[in-house]
Amino acid sequence: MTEAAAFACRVGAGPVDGEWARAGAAGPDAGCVVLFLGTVRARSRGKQVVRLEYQAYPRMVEAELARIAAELHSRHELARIRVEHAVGPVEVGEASVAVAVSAPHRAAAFAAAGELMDELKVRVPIWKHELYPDGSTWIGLGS
Amino acid sequence: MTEAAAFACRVGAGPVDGEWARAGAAGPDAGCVVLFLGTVRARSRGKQVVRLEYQAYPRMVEAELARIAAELHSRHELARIRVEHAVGPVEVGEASVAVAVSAPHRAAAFAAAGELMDELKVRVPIWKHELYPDGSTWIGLGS
Amino acid sequence: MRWRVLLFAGLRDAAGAAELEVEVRHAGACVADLRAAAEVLCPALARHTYRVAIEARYAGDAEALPAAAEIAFLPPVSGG
Amino acid sequence: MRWRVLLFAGLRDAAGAAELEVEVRHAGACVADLRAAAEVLCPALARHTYRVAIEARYAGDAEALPAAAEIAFLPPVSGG
Repeated sequence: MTEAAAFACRVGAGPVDGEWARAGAAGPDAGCVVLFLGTVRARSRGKQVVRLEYQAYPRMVEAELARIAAELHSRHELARIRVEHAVGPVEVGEASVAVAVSAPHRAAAFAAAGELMDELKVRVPIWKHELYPDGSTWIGLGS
Repeated sequence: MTEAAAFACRVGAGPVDGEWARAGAAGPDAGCVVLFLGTVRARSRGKQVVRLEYQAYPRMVEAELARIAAELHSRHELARIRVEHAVGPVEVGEASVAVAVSAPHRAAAFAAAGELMDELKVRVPIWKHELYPDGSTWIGLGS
Repeated sequence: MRWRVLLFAGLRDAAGAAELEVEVRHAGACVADLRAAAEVLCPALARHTYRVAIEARYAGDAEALPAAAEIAFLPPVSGG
Repeated sequence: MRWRVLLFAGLRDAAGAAELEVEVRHAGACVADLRAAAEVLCPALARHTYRVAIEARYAGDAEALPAAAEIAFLPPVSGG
């Protein structure tokens, strides 16, 4: 067996629980793992949310996340990066995204996990459809 | 039932797995959870580590963590903070500490989790005994 | 030449289709040409902001369109 | 007056005990007085750096020692 891959991702039916990401990032070479879980809030922009439905362009999600991961590995001393994102329905209180970053030292893991989420939110082709009691809307820039 | 406590901690026999901290911090009012897991590395300061043994002053660990949590709640908009730290033996690859912070927005959760670890490392009365094939040492400032 | 164009989110709803076949008649077509042709075919697209990806990578408006490349029109993303 | 002093980590190993009973004879004793008295009782402590906690809170050397307070001598910490 070679060492676990520096990057891996999963895009599929939700919700995500973070365990795949955490376990894949962990290892005896890494002093720490930072796990980020994004969960669906009961309210968004002042409206009651019933649930979300995510749509994705899976081929490009994987390609774009791989590019982001390569950038992060070049900027920080990291062990492994794992990303999981739900597509389809996700209920309030459930997680839609999990990011796990392991590193020898915690500053790099915290920085990379935060930067990954920043990049994911602006570059990775996934769209959030918010469903309310009286309608729904696609979320995006300016909506 | 009132809302889950803004802060809770556990100090006991290890290893920790992060699930108690993550589950306690999560909630539908929090858009995200950041979980930090500190794990025992196979090498430390150039030496092979067989395992660690942590000693703590539990009463003050809880008091000092509660003070740190109160400071973080006053500096950031957070939902809940959970901290778990192992005492006694922890093997290589196992986690000795878990910190989970939930918040409406991720920037606050990332910042608070990082600051909590920074403060824990300098203020919280826990001591690490590193065991090597040929001896052992207490880790501390300058060691 | 013709390209298959994948549509997502609000763009997909506006077009009423998950993909379009778009033709650009002149040689050496670039991304801007494909946008223009698609918006003639489906005028609702013109009311939306979107980026274009060629083979799963963001492309600028001046980029050439390789034959048979998979093209996607991507409205502002909102994952996370 | 006498105080119970908890010892930890390298300090505990140096003293060969998890706690000490330390007496300060004059009235109005402060943390610095307790350090001095403890280091007379157990000279090995003087070779270590440590902070002092009163009732599970860090205290400065000038702080007064309440009667019956739980005192701890804390070498540099290394949790995490």
